[in-house]
Amino acid sequence: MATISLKKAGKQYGNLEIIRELDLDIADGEFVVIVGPSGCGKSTLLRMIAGLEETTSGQLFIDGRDVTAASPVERKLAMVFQSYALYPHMTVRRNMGFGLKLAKLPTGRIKAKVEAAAETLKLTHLLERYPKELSGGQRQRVAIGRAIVREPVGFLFDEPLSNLDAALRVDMRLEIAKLHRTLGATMIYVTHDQVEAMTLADRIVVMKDGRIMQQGSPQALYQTPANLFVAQFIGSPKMNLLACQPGASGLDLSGEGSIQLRVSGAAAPAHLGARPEHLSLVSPESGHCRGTVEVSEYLGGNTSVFVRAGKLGLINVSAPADTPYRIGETVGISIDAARSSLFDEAGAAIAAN
Amino acid sequence: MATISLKKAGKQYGNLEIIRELDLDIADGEFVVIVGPSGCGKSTLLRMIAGLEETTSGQLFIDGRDVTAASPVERKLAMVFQSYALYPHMTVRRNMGFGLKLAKLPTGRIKAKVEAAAETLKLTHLLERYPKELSGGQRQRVAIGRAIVREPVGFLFDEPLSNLDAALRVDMRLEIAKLHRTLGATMIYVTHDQVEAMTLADRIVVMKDGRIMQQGSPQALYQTPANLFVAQFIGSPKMNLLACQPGASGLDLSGEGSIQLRVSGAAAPAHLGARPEHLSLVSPESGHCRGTVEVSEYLGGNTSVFVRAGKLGLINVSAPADTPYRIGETVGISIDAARSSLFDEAGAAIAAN
Amino acid sequence: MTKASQRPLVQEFRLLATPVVLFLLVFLGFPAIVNLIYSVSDVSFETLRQPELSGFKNFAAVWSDSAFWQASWFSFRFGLLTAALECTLGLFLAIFLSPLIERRSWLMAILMLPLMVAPALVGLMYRLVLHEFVGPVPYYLWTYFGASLSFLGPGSAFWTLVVVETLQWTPFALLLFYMAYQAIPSEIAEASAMDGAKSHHRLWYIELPLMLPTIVVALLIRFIDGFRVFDNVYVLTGSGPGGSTASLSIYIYEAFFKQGAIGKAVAASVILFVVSFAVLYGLNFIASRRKGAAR
Amino acid sequence: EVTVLGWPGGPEEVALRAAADTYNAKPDVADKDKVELLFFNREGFWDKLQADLAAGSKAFDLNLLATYSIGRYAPFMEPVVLSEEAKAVYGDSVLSTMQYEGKQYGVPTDLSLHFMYFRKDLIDALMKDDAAKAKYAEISEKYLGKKLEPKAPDEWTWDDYAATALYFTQAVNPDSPTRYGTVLQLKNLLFNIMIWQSVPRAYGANWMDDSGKITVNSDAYRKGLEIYKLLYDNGATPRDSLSYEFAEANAAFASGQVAAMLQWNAAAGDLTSKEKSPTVAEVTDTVAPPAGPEGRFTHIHGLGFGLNKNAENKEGAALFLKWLSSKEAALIYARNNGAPALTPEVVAEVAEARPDLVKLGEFAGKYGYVMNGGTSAKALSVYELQAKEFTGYWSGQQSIDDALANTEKGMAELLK
Amino acid sequence: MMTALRWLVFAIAAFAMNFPILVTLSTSFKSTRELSTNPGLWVQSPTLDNYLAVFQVTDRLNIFLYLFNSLSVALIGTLLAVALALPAAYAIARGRLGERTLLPFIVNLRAVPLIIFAIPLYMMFQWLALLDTRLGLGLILTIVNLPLALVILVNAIRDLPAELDEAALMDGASRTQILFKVIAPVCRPAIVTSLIFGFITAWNEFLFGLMLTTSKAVPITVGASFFFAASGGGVQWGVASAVMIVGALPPVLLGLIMYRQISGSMTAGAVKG
Ligand SMILES: Nc1ncnc2c1ncn2[C@@H]1O[C@H](COP(=O)(O)OP(=O)(O)OP(=O)(O)O)[C@@H](O)[C@H]1O
Ligand SMILES: Nc1ncnc2c1ncn2[C@@H]1O[C@H](COP(=O)(O)OP(=O)(O)OP(=O)(O)O)[C@@H](O)[C@H]1O
Ligand SMILES: [Mg+2]
Ligand SMILES: [Mg+2]
Repeated sequence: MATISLKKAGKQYGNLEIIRELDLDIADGEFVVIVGPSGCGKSTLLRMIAGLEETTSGQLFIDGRDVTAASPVERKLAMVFQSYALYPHMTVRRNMGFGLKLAKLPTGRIKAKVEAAAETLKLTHLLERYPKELSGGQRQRVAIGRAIVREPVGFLFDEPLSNLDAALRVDMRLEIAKLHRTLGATMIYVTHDQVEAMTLADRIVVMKDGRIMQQGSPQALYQTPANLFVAQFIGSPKMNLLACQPGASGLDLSGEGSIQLRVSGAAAPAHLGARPEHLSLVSPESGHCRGTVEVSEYLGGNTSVFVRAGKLGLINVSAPADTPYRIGETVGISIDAARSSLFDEAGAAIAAN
Repeated sequence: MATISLKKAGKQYGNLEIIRELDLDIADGEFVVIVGPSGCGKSTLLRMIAGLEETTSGQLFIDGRDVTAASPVERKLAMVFQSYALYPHMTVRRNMGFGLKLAKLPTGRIKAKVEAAAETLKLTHLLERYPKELSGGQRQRVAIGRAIVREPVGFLFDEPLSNLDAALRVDMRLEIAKLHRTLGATMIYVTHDQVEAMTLADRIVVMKDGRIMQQGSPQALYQTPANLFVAQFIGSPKMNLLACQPGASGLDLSGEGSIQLRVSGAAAPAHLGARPEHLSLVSPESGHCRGTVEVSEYLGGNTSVFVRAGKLGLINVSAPADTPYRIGETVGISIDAARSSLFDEAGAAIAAN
Repeated sequence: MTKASQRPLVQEFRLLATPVVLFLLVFLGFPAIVNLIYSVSDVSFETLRQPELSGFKNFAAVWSDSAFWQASWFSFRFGLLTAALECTLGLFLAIFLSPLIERRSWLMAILMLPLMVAPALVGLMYRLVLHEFVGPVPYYLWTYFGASLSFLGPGSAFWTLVVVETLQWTPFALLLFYMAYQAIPSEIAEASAMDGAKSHHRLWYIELPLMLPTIVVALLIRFIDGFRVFDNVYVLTGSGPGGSTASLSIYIYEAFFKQGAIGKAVAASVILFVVSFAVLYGLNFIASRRKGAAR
Repeated sequence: EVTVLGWPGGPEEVALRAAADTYNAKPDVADKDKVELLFFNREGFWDKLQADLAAGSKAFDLNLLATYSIGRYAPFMEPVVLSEEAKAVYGDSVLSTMQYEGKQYGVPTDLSLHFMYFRKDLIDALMKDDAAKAKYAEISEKYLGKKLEPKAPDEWTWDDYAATALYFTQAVNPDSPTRYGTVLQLKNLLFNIMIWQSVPRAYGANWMDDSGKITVNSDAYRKGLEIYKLLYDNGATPRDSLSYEFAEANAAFASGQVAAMLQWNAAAGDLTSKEKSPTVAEVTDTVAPPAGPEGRFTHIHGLGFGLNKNAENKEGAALFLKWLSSKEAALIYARNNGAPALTPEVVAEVAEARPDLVKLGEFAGKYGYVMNGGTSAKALSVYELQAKEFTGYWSGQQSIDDALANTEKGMAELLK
Repeated sequence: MMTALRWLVFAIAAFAMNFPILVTLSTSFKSTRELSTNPGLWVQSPTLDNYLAVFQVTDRLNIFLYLFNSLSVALIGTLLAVALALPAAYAIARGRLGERTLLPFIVNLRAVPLIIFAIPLYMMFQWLALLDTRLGLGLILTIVNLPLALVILVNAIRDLPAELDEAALMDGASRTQILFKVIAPVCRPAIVTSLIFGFITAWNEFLFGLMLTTSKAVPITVGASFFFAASGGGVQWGVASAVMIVGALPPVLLGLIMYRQISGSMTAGAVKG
């Protein structure tokens, strides 16, 4: 129902280039998640697609039609604002039903739909409240409710779950996934939550400074990041980077150890990337490198152990929750070579095997 | 410098009781994290402590002094608002320096402090912008900056990192931990992020409907939740609950299997709680129970496998990322009995061993 | 804002409200007391310093004076009509023209011009403008239609005054509404656009409700101003043939100066003050009750 | 110094200034007695003066005073002593316009009365044209109930005036060269009643008889009111006349669309100035107001200067007033646009420069009147009352009976 | 298309509302002679005589003094009114103080013809030596302006998110500091609006100017008629027009400078919700 595509779209505020010649094609019914550091232009991009922000260069197509200059109303998308933007003078019920009322649905249907959505969003008992009488998370849910009741062809979600507790967030995430399945609507979803990005996305788009750094399926991004930035950005806790250079037996880890890895291609590897969960703590003798435990963070399911490994710096190792290592203890770190990535001096990925 | 304690503190909006007879004692320099479902009264509690919301019953002491009726100014706390509440007519610099200016610090010192905080918060290049020219995450960081430059005796943080990307969030979390160490200030911190709660807290307070459900160290809450609510609320993905009753050989899992567990005490166990990471997938024959794989969510570091296990319902098992199980496949689930919890019919925990 | 945080702070708020109270006490306290005495006295310009108490005679005299009721009725009608017209027109112009004005504030200056001339002088100018022999309006009407209306004749004087007042004071409403319109957060308008609101929907469901407090204020102020109209009416029609266009202000002014009935004039003012205070108090009360119910 | 509060702008200011300058230049005037002029708006002047005087203002020593307000301000003013020449310069009747309860309160520097302004050209043409005369007779028959013949304005009765006004009205007589026969000043304003009351006066009207009984509810008043009503209702005056005062009436007359009007003498200057009234200046003439059964009358009132009871420099002020009432001052006044009503002997000295003053003096002496009670403390209020009630009748809001009854009642209240 | 329509509406509105001003402008350039022969808007032989008549008599009637007086009293009457109303408005809007009494009481002052206070005020001013002074008139105009300023400001402050106050409270600000450093800047459009209206009202006030001044502090509204009064209650329309135009210039200029301040939402970016 709605394909969305941007062709060299750009956005400037005065001299400030916020979005730079951005190309993006979104298929009908696709679920695209946009991630990127704070201030990289995600909200701006959504607002451009929505028609709320003028596209200062390039073009925007919806269903093949050039809508660069069209008004938001004509684009028929729904949006959840990062700042909610609820109507302060309307109750939750009227906030949510407003779009339907404009679409001239009969009152009965509006009531039914709003109540169904409120049910899903656990807002039923709040329907007669005004936004200022709600908690932060409740407001955010109203903002979601307002978008979903309308069942439009495309959704734009700007960090829609950021103020919800973990349990609710999981519920809502499942609801959104369900919505996507049942409506078959195209969805563009901005989030900072790795789990949301990983579980919801057909495709993840990683942005930085108004540019797309890489896009692809969650697996692809996680397993074969195209560059250092993506590698570090995707996955939490983030990937460890170990400075390295080609050595006698495979790769030399800044003199702190070495690892057997054959490199195909011309570029010389400069960084070895290894995710905490692909590292394990072993006895000092048996690891690829060693160091002393500096911090150990208990996370319930597991423990993050930060090991100071000389020139390699602080390395985060994901250990079992009941890990016996103590602060100050010397440990060895074993690297799962098959799952680590290599990057050249400029940060581009090198195919390793 | 600042002990904070609430004695039977309550808050009502008209007939609505938001906070109910709440007792809480916070030691000087303690880092208390408050968690709880959306709308349970976390922000309200912070606002009561700050003096922004009248305490309708009970008392509030800071450093032993009854401040129930004192103005916010007298309480000398700093707060990060969930809704940021930036001064729209001031630049980032002036927003952050406002409190210092009121405290009559010399301009030079203000400048230095603001710039140091901006550095920490990665806001240096935005110092001359107005709030409306910032992204959501940037605004949130300004709100944090405004609180921390003042170096007060106590901090109240209301979901301060909710709009930041994962990488930045980790950085900021570390900065807050550092701040806590260097200032030795008392901190009360509301968050929905399990990792933040686990890593920052000296003590976690779990709230529900304006009441405290349990409080204690992160480990204590994770490992020995006092009741079903806490058990399910702490930890993400959340704990699986398997209906059970005492059976011939230990516990009978609703007829879908059984597990060897001895129960001390009088109450009859009704639920067995097992976290996804304490379950593992085994061959159908060898598990404590079995079911068919229904959904499998790839999360990068690991994969959540949802197994439909007859009357036990959907069970979430945290499996290695490269788990070989396919959807529809029948698998066995093995439960780490030592790490599971038992609850009676009313939801209270039963000591198991 | 919640009642909450205030209790400890009432003191500070009191302090903030003090200057205005003191100012009024100093500058109106003495006159008000004198006036209250006058209102129950037999007093004229010769006996300003020795008023003779006469009970509520003045009030009775005002109450039974048909001219008082005629003037009240005129004021009421005039205030209501002009307030409604000015606010309707002002609202329309503020919203319809705001895209133009946003970029060129001098357009606002042009629309504000009518306010810049004292109403007394505007009244004077209208004596010229509407004059059958030297006024441009009748002149053009005679030239192009061969006849002119009698703008200030007995039947039309009221309407002419309404138009004159409306033309002069619409800019007042316009400026207030423009300010309120501009203050609407753009995000809320954006949200409504995403909800599929066309501009008329937005106007009706979002902008007008958000501007409602200002609309109420403008209506109130314009009603009060229309109600107490003095200068231009006085200059243009005197108090009208037979007092037919005497507003309450003119009634009081004439009682005060022309008839020297100081006690009566003051008594009329006291009645006016008490009645309008009661009305405002009542409105406030209803409004806050409503809000309370919404909770 | 001596401060004098007067009216700015008009001829009154020019004259007063000239007099003050001469006075200040005199060697025997002490520095502390030099005269300084203060001016204040005509609009609201009397109201302000009322407040000033009642509150005991010291802001001025001398102030403007008018016949109709003399009673109102007398309690706050001090009787004055005029120069010995005063009687000879002004004559008793003019001096009496500044008297209240037998005491002299001011020097009558200016006098106001009414002229009948008319279009010589039109009236002359009418009198020469037989067809027109027939039409005139027909119109007068129809509207006034009697056949009348055009007459020279000097010989008009009020009926003639009314007939002429109707004749020159297009609504009545489509052939009329002017749109309106006359222009009446019917705004709810006290000065307009002063103009009008010469009509009933010609029929014997007075506010009260010598015993103090109010006599407005009389045939004379009725007649006066009805003539105006007749003219207004038949369109002999613009429909808007109900909002007309001095300026509007002049403008109407100056436009050439009006044949005759009763107006203050002060309009003469403008209406006969080619510069200011090019259309009518050369064909406008003035006579005394028409006559009635009781004779010919013109309302007069004087404007003059009196002494504030709270004046700070009473001696100096008295000196100036004394001089102001001298012949020297009167002549300076006359030569500088002022309108003093002078005795025939004195006016002769300025007759060349100010022919209108001759008429003024003459009419004032011959036809001038002040209503019984017209200088009382409540005179202004009586005018206000009449203005309100009578305009109510003319505009059709109340019947003549009600208007007169209300007026009578109100006046009884005011003048008791 | 739409823009063209907007311009059309603007033109019509501007013309209709400003018609008397246009007539005044055109009249001010007409000679007395032309005035009685040409009622139209177009001036056949424009002349500056009327303006000269205003400016060349300063030894007699000093228009500059009147303008200066008006300016001073209007500034006192406006600034003082807003200075008094702002704290009170804040206390009313946020402190819920006097919402039921003080506010309607002050608003009511606008409904009552203040002229009834003229006599007692006159006596009081005489005693305080404030008669015929700019300060005295300015103080009265303050009373005249208070109700409107208060209503506008209360209305504006009620619209601001309360979190702004709260943030400032947490920052250690007193209510007064919040008022001047946070609230006042954020409700600038409302303050500017009250200033504009206050100035216009004060500039155009007539009755108190008439009653309370005699020579030194005469404002332009009162002084204006000094120029155009003619004999017998007549009006010199040309001069009257010229005076009016001159008298309207200062508020027009002031407005031009200030209207710019009214545009735009001041709270963008402050809170989310
Ligand atoms: N003005 C009000 N009137 C009535 N109820 C209110 C008002 N303000 C807040 N509430 C209610 O009080 C409860 C607690 O709100 P609070 O903001 O403290 O929640 P919270 O725990 O911070 O939630 P969240 O995580 O969503 O921010 C909510 O259910 C909310 O709806
Ligand atoms: N009006 C403006 N003027 C100048 N710069 C602006 C303006 N609005 C936004 N920006 C800048 O544009 C950049 C992109 O903003 P945007 O809101 O799109 O970021 P984002 O990716 O959504 O960030 P976040 O995750 O923090 O919400 C930011 O650096 C912001 O500072
Ligand atoms: Mg954003
Ligand atoms: Mg909250």
